[in-house]
Amino acid sequence: MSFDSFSDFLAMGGHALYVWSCFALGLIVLLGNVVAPMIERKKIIAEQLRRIRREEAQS
Amino acid sequence: MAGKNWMPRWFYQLASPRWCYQITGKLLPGFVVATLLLITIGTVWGLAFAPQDYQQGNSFRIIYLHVPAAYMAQSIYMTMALAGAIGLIWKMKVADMVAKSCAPIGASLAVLALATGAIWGKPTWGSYWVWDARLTSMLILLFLYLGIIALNSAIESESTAAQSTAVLALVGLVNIPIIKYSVDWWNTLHQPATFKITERPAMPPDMWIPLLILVIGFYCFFAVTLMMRLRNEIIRRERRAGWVRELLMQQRG
Amino acid sequence: MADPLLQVVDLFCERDDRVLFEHLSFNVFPGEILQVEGQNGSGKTTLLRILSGLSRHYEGDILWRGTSVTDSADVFRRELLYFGHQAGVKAVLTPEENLAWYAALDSGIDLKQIPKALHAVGLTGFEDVPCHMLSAGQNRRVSLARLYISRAPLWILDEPFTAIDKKGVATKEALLLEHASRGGTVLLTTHHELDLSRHVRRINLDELSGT
Amino acid sequence: MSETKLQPLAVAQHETEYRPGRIFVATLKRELQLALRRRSDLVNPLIFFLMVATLFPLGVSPEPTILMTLAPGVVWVAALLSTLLAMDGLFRSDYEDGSLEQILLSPQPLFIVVLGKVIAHWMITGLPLTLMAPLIAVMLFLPAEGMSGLVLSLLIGTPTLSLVGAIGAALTVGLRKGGVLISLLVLPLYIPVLIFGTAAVDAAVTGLPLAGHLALLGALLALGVALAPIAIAAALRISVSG
Repeated sequence: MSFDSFSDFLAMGGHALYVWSCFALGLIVLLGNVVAPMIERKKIIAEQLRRIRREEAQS
Repeated sequence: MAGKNWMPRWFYQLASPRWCYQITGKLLPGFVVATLLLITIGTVWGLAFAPQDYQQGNSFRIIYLHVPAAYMAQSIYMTMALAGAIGLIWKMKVADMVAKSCAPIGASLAVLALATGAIWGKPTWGSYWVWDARLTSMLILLFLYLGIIALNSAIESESTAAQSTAVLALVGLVNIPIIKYSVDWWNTLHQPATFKITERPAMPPDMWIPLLILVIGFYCFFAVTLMMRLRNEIIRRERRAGWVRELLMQQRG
Repeated sequence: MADPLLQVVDLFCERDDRVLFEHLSFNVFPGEILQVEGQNGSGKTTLLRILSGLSRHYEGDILWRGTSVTDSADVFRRELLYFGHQAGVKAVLTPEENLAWYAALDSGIDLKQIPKALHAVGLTGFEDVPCHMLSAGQNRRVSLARLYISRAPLWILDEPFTAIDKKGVATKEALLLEHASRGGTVLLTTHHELDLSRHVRRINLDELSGT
Repeated sequence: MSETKLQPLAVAQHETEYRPGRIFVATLKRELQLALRRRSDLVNPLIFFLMVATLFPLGVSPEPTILMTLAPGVVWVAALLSTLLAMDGLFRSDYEDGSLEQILLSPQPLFIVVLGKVIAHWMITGLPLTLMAPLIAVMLFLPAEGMSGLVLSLLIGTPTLSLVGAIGAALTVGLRKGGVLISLLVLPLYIPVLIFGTAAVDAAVTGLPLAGHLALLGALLALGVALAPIAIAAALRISVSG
């Protein structure tokens, strides 16, 4: 452990703003890349089910 | 038709969207676990246990995000161009889908690399943006990604869009080393002795091991999100196939 | 019977989620005139574009003199004349210059035949008038003049008689017959009632389209 | 109408008489002929070039010392944008009137025709821009020593711009809103030429040897001539197929 205490760790030697904003941003980008395809998947499945229902109604 | 037989069998299996969908479904959980483990370990190690840099202090810890993101942005471009080339040469639908799925992931990581680089620049150089060679190259890489995404969305026919973007990606691939070289050269010409944030001589193992873990973690992460996007793409394009219909009916319950 | 010039095997094409045709197979022999029929949107133009090699959105095989057209594209292109929706006539060039450019693209064309061809389509006296000063029908005829100078065996003609008057159509029909009698082949679509119906074989795409 | 006799069909020749030189010259001739009859297409990029260069003194400062340092970059950026402006029409008019289909279906090697078109395009945009550049350089107070570097770098650099731009034009030829898209695709690829080009001018101004920079531009051009026509030809076939 290169920090003496937890508050030291949060302070990042005065660079807290930079370090933590970067990692927050990183988390957002990574999560976004996982959540976006999940939402997309729901949307595609709903779309295709609607199409199948439409085709069934027609025939 | 000539020259087809020397490719291994899995290469042709990959060409089957159905096989691809099934195999990615099996691989996905493993990669999710690996990604979570590697990224958590790497981040905790890098943030809390790696020694601080004698010049930059703790702001140096941004390296653990910046370098993997920048590295991935480049590798994803290679992956995309390679998949595009395979799609062009062997007319493989799955390769087209991989190439299409790569672009948004790569672009988002390029943005991350640029943003972290800019934030890192503030404590290091005193300003958010410096025309540093690496950052400039990354910005141009982002432009290439944006061009590819724009072209892909402008063309209506899916197969034409895939082929056109593959050609563009390959042209970009040839250009990337030239751009990189020219930007480096331009940089030394105009700013002879700038301090390069990520270039340092011997890093102690305590510093570079977490970095290595994170780079591998990011690779796994790329695999996870690529597979998720690829599976979506397969469902959308193969919507008329019988097996997709069955799959959809199962979803309906 | 002679070997077929063009063989189409199990052709499949879909567009915008709609199957235009599937399991489409036919042979074309030397001396045949084949008319592709179908309603608007049935894929007539698409089929001709696929056969000419312009569009590659299809599955199945197309063979020219027994070899796949994708493998022997060079040979195939040398023996093909394609006439599309757009006339392919440059508005700022004169009819003569336009045809000279075709002659450059197709080395089988004899430059000396150009004045004769322009005469045959009734453009004598317009040789050096820029094409944008000509009427739509005349522009069309500049492009049709290619039929008189071409020595390619396979003609693929997409609506060749649009904007052509009745008398013009009759002479063009005679031309198609002459081409067939010298051993050539014509694939065409047209809205015109052809007088040469006795000589024409028909393919109807409406019967082939999927559900 | 008189009876005309058709000539006999061409026999399928398997030994082909490849005369790439002939089709190249024919393409060049046709393109130049077309350009000369549409004078506005010839002049517009030049006017644009002049206008963009005029914006800088107005937008930055008319101070000679400031303009002097900006001059190489401004002339190069303006030249780059002007070639881009003319790029969109390179294949579009052929696409719209159907000539492009005929070119694709001809037995002639497509990359030769494409190369001819691009070189003709350079002769009617890049070359006049290069010749006009000294005028703009004078207006921007570029020192006289820099002139040789400017003209030579533009002379070697602008063909590369035409070659790379043509790839973008070929990819977007079937699209209605191709004009904006083409700049998005092509501008990032122009960066190396811009860097080496302006560096050559800077070197000439400070009296450093030019040969190295020009050699780099020449290397880019060689690479472009070798690879770009193949990419353009592939892109055209894909675009027309769609």
